[in-house]
Amino acid sequence: MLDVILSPQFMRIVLAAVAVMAFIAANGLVLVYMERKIAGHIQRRPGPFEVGWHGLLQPIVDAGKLIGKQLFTPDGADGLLYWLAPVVSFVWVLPLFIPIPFGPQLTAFEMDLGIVLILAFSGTNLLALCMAGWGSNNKWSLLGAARAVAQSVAYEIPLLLAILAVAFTSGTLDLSNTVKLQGGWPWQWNIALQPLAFLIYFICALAETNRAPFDLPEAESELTAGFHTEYSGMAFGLFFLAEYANMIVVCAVATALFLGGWQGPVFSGVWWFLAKMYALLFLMIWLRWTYPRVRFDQLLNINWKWLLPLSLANLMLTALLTKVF
Amino acid sequence: MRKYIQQLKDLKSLIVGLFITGDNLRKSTVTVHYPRQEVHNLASFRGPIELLPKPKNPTQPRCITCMMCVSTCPSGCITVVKHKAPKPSAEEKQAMAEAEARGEKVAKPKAPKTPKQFLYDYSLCSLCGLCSEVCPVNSIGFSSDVYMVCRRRSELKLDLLARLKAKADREGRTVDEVA
Amino acid sequence: MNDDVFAGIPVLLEARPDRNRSGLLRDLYLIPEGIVPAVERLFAAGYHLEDISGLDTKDGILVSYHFDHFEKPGRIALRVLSPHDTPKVPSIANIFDGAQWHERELSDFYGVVFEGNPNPTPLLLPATDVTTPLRKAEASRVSLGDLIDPGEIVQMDPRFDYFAPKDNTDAESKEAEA
Amino acid sequence: MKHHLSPEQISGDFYSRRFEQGPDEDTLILNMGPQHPSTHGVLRIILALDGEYIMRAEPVLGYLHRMHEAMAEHRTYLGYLPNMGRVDYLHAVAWNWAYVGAVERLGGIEVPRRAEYIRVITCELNRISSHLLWWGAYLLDLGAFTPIMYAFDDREIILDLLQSVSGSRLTYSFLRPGGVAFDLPDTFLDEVKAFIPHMRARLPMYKALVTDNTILRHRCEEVGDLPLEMCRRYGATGPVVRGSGMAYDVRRAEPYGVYPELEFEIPTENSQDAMGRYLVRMGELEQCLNILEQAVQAIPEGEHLIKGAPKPRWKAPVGETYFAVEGARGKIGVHLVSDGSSTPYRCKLRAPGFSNLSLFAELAEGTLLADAVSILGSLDLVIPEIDR
Repeated sequence: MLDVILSPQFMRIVLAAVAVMAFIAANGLVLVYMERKIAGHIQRRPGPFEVGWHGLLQPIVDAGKLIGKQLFTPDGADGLLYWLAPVVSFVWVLPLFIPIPFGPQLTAFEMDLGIVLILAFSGTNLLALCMAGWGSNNKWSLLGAARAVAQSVAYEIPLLLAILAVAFTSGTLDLSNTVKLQGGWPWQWNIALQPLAFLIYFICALAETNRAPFDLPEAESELTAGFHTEYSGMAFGLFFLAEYANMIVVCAVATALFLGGWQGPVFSGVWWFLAKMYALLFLMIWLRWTYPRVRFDQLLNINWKWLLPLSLANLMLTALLTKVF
Repeated sequence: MRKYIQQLKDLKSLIVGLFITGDNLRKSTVTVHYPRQEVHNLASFRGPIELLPKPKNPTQPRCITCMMCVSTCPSGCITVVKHKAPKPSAEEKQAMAEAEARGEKVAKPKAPKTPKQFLYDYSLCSLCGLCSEVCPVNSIGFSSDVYMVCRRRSELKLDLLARLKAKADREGRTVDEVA
Repeated sequence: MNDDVFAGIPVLLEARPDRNRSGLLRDLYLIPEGIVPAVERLFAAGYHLEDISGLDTKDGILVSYHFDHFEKPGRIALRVLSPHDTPKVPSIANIFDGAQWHERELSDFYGVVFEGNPNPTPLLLPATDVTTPLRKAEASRVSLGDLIDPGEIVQMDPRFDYFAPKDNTDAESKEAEA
Repeated sequence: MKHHLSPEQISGDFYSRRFEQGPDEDTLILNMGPQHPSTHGVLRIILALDGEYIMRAEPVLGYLHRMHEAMAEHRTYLGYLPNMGRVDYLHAVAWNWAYVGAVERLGGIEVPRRAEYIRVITCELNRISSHLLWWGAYLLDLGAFTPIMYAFDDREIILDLLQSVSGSRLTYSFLRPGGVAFDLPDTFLDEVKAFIPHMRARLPMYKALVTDNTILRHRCEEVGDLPLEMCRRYGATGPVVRGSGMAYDVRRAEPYGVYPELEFEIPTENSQDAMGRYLVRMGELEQCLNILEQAVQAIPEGEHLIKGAPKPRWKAPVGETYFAVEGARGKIGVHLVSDGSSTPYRCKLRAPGFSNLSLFAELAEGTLLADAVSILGSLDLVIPEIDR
């Protein structure tokens, strides 16, 4: 037992977990700031400005505010589910970061089935939304949770198929290997081979992370705030952080799978990975501040009538071509 | 089939939308960055009413306490207190009594026409401007005070005479200077 | 122009008011039982309901229905006078669905009961505290004839004498005496 | 299966208790509002949902009821003017106009031509600002956050313009029986002339960003199908009835002011859905600009308030009158009865939103919750006007 705990691999995982926590928190703050600044400038206003230089300290102050707020359980709520939900939502994001290859050496734990681990754990966020929706004893939360389930289940399939297509071409489920198999120049990336898979992956990623225009589980003009209607303070903060962490994960996976990961034309390294990841995050934010929200039946129609057949066709074509060549 | 092709064509509108918001992202902001900047058209703002001074005495209102504004105001937010007529001194009283005895017309001392108090409850005012329209001596005007803030509702009960004096002081105008 | 719209419906008083002053094209005073058939005729003729207005007079509560036409504009007022103690008027909410809310509003304000309204609950005022804020005090009520100038009277039921030219009758009776 | 709760077990107030009697066990009774982001203020709607499908909807009003009609009976004719800006704060000039128009009709008061033009210019500017706000808020309902900021950018210019005339930015009360309270400032007409091409140049951007957006079209097209017959049953007016294909506009049907001298079209759409109502309002933006263009050219010199205009103690002659104007939401009517004293004997306000909202219950039946939000937005509701 002791030798397991003292083994370098275990220590590495523990260290990685701590590092991931710090990474999520730091990136969460950066993303919040980025989102608000971009939203502001798209709308021709400066965004946060008063706290710190150009409002740089705003996310930290916001976090402080959230931590300082009172936590209360709504009348008639299921206490266990209600309080477990934000914790589950946040904690289960952490393993998602373990197989992501940020740099040539900067991977928490290289594993052969990295993608499978991410896909397996990403489904648990849905459980948290369900628990929040049911435990809150609020009809809006319940409707939000019901929407989240239908949406998440539906969009996981084309997401999986899109990733599978990439796995077929590169012949591995290990993210580090996938990156290594790509080159530094854009035409050596998987996106050049699999543009459709990338598009499908990205749309599904928007839906999976509940980002506009697919933010139906928390559509504030319809469901007030959806599943987190009743949450306040840091309980809400954890949902918030988990949402941003999920965004980072899907963008990081997209970077590794489609955009050549840490490889760049020059000076390959972690900075290339972060730059590509943030470019995708920027696109997600840009989309959110441009489009109206789709309706629920349309959301499912997009999935079942467009994405699923397209991703299936793409996968079959990929399989055929890999067999032939 | 045509329906699906049309749906694909419609996706172009999404790209167009992205370009529009992207274009605006590039452009400079249009908001007024208060408190670093301020809006410029304050002069035309018709804010809480104020008393207008006599041309020769910036601390005295033109008001003649005719009470037109008080009776006109739909919200009843103006209170004007008149001066009481000064009590005649013993000599004056006697003179009056004598005059009366002689059967002459007695001129009783009149109250000054200037208001003793001019109170205004801004929390009730709807800024319709009827008071300034009915004022026969044009003594009520609008201030352009947009930055008025208060913590309590009672702070919105304004003493317009005091504000007139404060304004004159602020602008450094005195009776002598004008005269 | 559409004189036949109300043909056969008992009318207490029909007037052609000065349109430039009153904004009305036609003005009809009906008995409470006459309102439903009259409104049915208007519905068939393509009119829409603008609003239902109340008026507290010495002679009772006057309920005025204003109708207009999308294509042939011209406001028609139908009116029903209802006594203060038991103000009851048949509901027209089954003909013009929009009337439901107008009637409920009037019930709130005047306490008029619209018989047959499918949802007779308070609309604007609290359901628990039923007051009739627009009813005037007994003393400040003015009689109908002193409020409304009906204009040119086309036909009049002798029982409905609120607009009867009082001064003239006095003068006539004096002449007769003389 | 009927509800398994006894009446005592059903929580809620008078309205929701009445509502809950009778639905099936699986029905979800949802209280939407009075604090809900897309009910625009304090409208409350009780919904019976089957999944997300609305089986029955009932609006509950009165949360913003201020009894403006009773206030009229306790104020002088002029003293009631400030109330009108508060009835519908988005198109205050039209409400002002409806009221002063009724007073003028009652008292037989003439209005100088310059004042009529000032009214037209300010009313149309106000209509544009109202439609812009509706546009932004509707997109907010549909989940797009950015358009309202662009709309406010343009609306700000209008508010500045109206501030320079009236001194206030929202609740204007500068119309008077017999004219307007203030003449136009010197630079006003030039600023309006500069505003017209600016606004015209913005409209294509609005179209490209929002109107053509396929997501928006899918959210609006074939949503809230409103036949003309239904408009008539509920007395709907304004863009709602024009979106159902009927070119009914009080400015043409019952001309007032100098509108007969101005040329403009009445935009109509035959699609009868939320998109139709949307397009009508976007078309009206262009028509408002056309009217403004003509009005700033044609405005004569002269007095802005007629001599002998009613003073605060003015007594109206005995009689009754009904005056209607076209507001941004439809026909605004003022039914005024005078007993010859200085206060109105009765002042009935016909709010267009009241009739427009009353058809919501029937329109929302069988739609999705998200569609109900879209329908509600397409009716352009201003709650203070509906509740008065």
